[in-house]
Amino acid sequence: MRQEGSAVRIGARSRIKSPWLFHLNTGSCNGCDIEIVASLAPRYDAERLGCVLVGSPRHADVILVTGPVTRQMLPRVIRVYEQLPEPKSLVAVGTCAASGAPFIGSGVIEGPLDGIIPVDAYVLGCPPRPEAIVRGIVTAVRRRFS
Amino acid sequence: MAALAALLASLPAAVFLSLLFEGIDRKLHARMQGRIGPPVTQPFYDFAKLLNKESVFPSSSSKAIFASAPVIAAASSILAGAIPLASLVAGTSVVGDLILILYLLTMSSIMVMIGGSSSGNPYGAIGFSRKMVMLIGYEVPLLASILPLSLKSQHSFSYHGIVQSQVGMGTCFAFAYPSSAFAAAAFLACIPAAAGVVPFDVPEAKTEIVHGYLVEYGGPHLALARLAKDAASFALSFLALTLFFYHPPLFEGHASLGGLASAILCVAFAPAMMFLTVTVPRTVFARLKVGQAFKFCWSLPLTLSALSVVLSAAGF
Amino acid sequence: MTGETRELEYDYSRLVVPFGPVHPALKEPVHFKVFVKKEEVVDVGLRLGHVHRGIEALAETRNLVQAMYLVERVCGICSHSHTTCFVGALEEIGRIQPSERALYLRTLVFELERLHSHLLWLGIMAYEIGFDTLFMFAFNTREAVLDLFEEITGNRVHHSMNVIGGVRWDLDGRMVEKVGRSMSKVREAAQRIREIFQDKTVEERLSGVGLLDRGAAQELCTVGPTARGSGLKTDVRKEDPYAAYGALEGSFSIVTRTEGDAYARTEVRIFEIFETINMINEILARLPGGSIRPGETIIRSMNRVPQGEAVSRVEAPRGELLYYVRTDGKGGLRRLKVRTPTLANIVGLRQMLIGGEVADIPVVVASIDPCLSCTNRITVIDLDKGGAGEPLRRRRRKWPH
Amino acid sequence: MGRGLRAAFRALLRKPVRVRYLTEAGEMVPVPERYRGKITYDKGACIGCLLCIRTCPSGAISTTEEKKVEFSVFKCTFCGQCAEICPKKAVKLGSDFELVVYEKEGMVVR
Repeated sequence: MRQEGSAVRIGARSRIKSPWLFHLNTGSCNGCDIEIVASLAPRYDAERLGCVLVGSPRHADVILVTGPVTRQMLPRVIRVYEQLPEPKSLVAVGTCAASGAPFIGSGVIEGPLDGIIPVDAYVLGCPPRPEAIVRGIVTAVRRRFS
Repeated sequence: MAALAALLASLPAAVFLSLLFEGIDRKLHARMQGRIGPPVTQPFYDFAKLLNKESVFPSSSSKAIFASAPVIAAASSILAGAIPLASLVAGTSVVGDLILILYLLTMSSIMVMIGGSSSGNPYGAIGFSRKMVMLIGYEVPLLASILPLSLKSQHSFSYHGIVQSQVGMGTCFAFAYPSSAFAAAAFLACIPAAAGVVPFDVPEAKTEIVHGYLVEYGGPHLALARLAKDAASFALSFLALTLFFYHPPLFEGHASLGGLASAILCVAFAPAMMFLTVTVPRTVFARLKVGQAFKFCWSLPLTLSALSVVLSAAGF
Repeated sequence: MTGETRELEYDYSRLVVPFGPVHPALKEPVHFKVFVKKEEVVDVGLRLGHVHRGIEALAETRNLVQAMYLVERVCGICSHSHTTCFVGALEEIGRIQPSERALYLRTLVFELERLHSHLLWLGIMAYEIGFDTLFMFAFNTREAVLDLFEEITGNRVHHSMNVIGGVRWDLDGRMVEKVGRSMSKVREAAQRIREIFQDKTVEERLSGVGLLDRGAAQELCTVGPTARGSGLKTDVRKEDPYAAYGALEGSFSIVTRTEGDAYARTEVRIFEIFETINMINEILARLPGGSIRPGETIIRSMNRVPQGEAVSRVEAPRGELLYYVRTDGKGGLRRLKVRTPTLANIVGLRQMLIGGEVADIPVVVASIDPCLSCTNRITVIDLDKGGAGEPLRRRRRKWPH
Repeated sequence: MGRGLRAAFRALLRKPVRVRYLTEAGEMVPVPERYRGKITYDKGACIGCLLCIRTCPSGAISTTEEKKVEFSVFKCTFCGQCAEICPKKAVKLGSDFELVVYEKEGMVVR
């Protein structure tokens, strides 16, 4: 039993230490997307926390969703979320992913995100600063994986 | 018996060193970009995490091949890394094991490639055809650059025989003869292509074909496929160091401890070799197109290795 | 069964490679259906509309102040271009003349935005060709510009600089000095990036890729650096000066290249960075005094805009941006039409891609600097096919929370 | 190639850029004076003119029974229009920007 406990602990710790990110734009204005990229650039360098931006959802642990979910992207959001192997986590980056504002009332917006897939952490801001995005990733990962 | 024990002990050592070397490589890569970079232990976390994840099989894949390919790839890569370690420690080796090592390295990349293309993903298919071209590109100069060493060390294709003949000469092969100097240059120029790092990572170009043959892998299979790649680059840089730069005054003369001490010293120097052949190219070059990469492999390394073969046949 | 054999007219050597909507090379969703024969691209189909948010229709339900912030969120990279274009149309309808200082500050932020956008693009281009180090260098340089934005306007991306008849934030002497200091640092860093871009491996990846000759560029109505890379001397800042560009005409020139490939478009942008830095220094030297905005409240300014219509053009970092605005005279909008530079440039992509290699697709697509959140102005929903209509709505609550 | 190599080695020998983040609660990363962060609202100074509601681009502001306003941070786009239009300067945009939350409830400034 004790050995199994330590295996679980190693698993949880390694998951917290290496969150691989997949970035999904669902109608964002690019502001948040660029800030996500900036958080991996030298100034903020999220890789020192183990964050790597990967290209395939199969490799990822955390999805960063930006943008209010548009009608065209709704099936894709669900599909990409399903493609991630368990255990997975989801961070809604930016105000429009969290609540749809300022696009509330538009006929083609299906958001906000929390009615579609479970969200582990919201990062508010239009766009949030890279520090906040990094904190959002860390918060979501700690909440979901430990 | 001692040789078998050394080999068994070398297997976990090779896994550990491969991951450690990837950590060193990533740290230096980040520092050369002006970043702090991940901790050196990062690959261990990545590996442990991927092992603990769910494995997903695409419905269009042939499951048996898809699942077994990374296992075989990782096993052959690790074996390729463990054999040189073991024969240094034990001080013996089998005839022709150098050929086996190079064969295992090729085997590992072929297996990952087959696994990727069995996923049914078009990116995997493109990755397959690109990897095929790259294999033809680098295998020939890589093998040809071994020939002069064999000629200079009593026609032996045994790894330990080549290493020991450097001890007998009192100098390393890269400085001993002009032919082996050219061979060393050819071997070093092939390492980035064989390890599949940036200027030559066309089969798994992230921005073009979404990691190519790795696109459908996730969880434990991805961990093994990545380990196969890490072990291959560890094995290649270790081979390059010991085959061409095994400098007796540095590595021998630890008679009390024997082979173990020289093996440990070699491992300590190997990161420098990897920095030169893996980290620097992937930092200062842009990714080549598959045609350009092939052209490169068949121009510089092939010329160098052909030259070295001709020179060694002529007795230089 | 007649026993005769039938030949299918299907070319099995053609492989369809989906490129997008979710792809690591693209920060935004767009779908290219690429038909590939071995490694050669034989045909390209394009599908847009994934990030259509209905901003034009939404703006008609808002008043002018709210619409200003809404059009700012059309694009997060050239947000200031959108508000400048929009406010330019409103000022034309209302015959409001902003003060000299306001116009200069508007121009200053505009040029800083061009600087950050081009640096960002250089980084993205480096990323597409797999040159991570250059990407990191470009993004590190860009941070200096973002710091200035944060200092001047309070946000790194959405500056909210414009109001009807002026600008919101002023520059004091200390900030002017700081901008000047930063510019010399950015110039130095940009010089280094330029040198690395002249590297042989980079040149091999970029030159001769995505060819668009002068005639085709003109015929397909390309704009901005894409057109200038093909030898068309076009720039709204010179042709139809807005803000303070009329007064600054002597301080910048149009950069053109005649090769029409991805490398030419890269060079155009790199040299535009230096032009822009020169212009920013000129603006700082000539910054006139005075107030920056009318003394009345924004609600009064808004209500002073009568019923009318206007077309306004600006040169956004990606090219000519066009707004058609019709106001209702009660502080609202009756119609808003946006034509973004990428919409003009994206039609040229097919011609650039055909005949190229698979490896060139991301490079060519990136070379026009696509901004798809700008471009997506329409979405097609086919309810008969059930594509994205009602059935999906029922799916929405599927996940347990 | 030479230039890239030189730049890379220069970066290797120089100290990397380092900024602090993930600071503990109470420790703030310094932001510029004009930074537009989370709204702070001085209820006493508010006169209930509701100009902010008229100009808020995202509908984040709503009225309460006592003729005052409340701000939903979830809908806020941090444009600062409310702070600008407020005749009594009761609304300000503070410097708090690390707004990471689990749940939607509780993110209202009253």
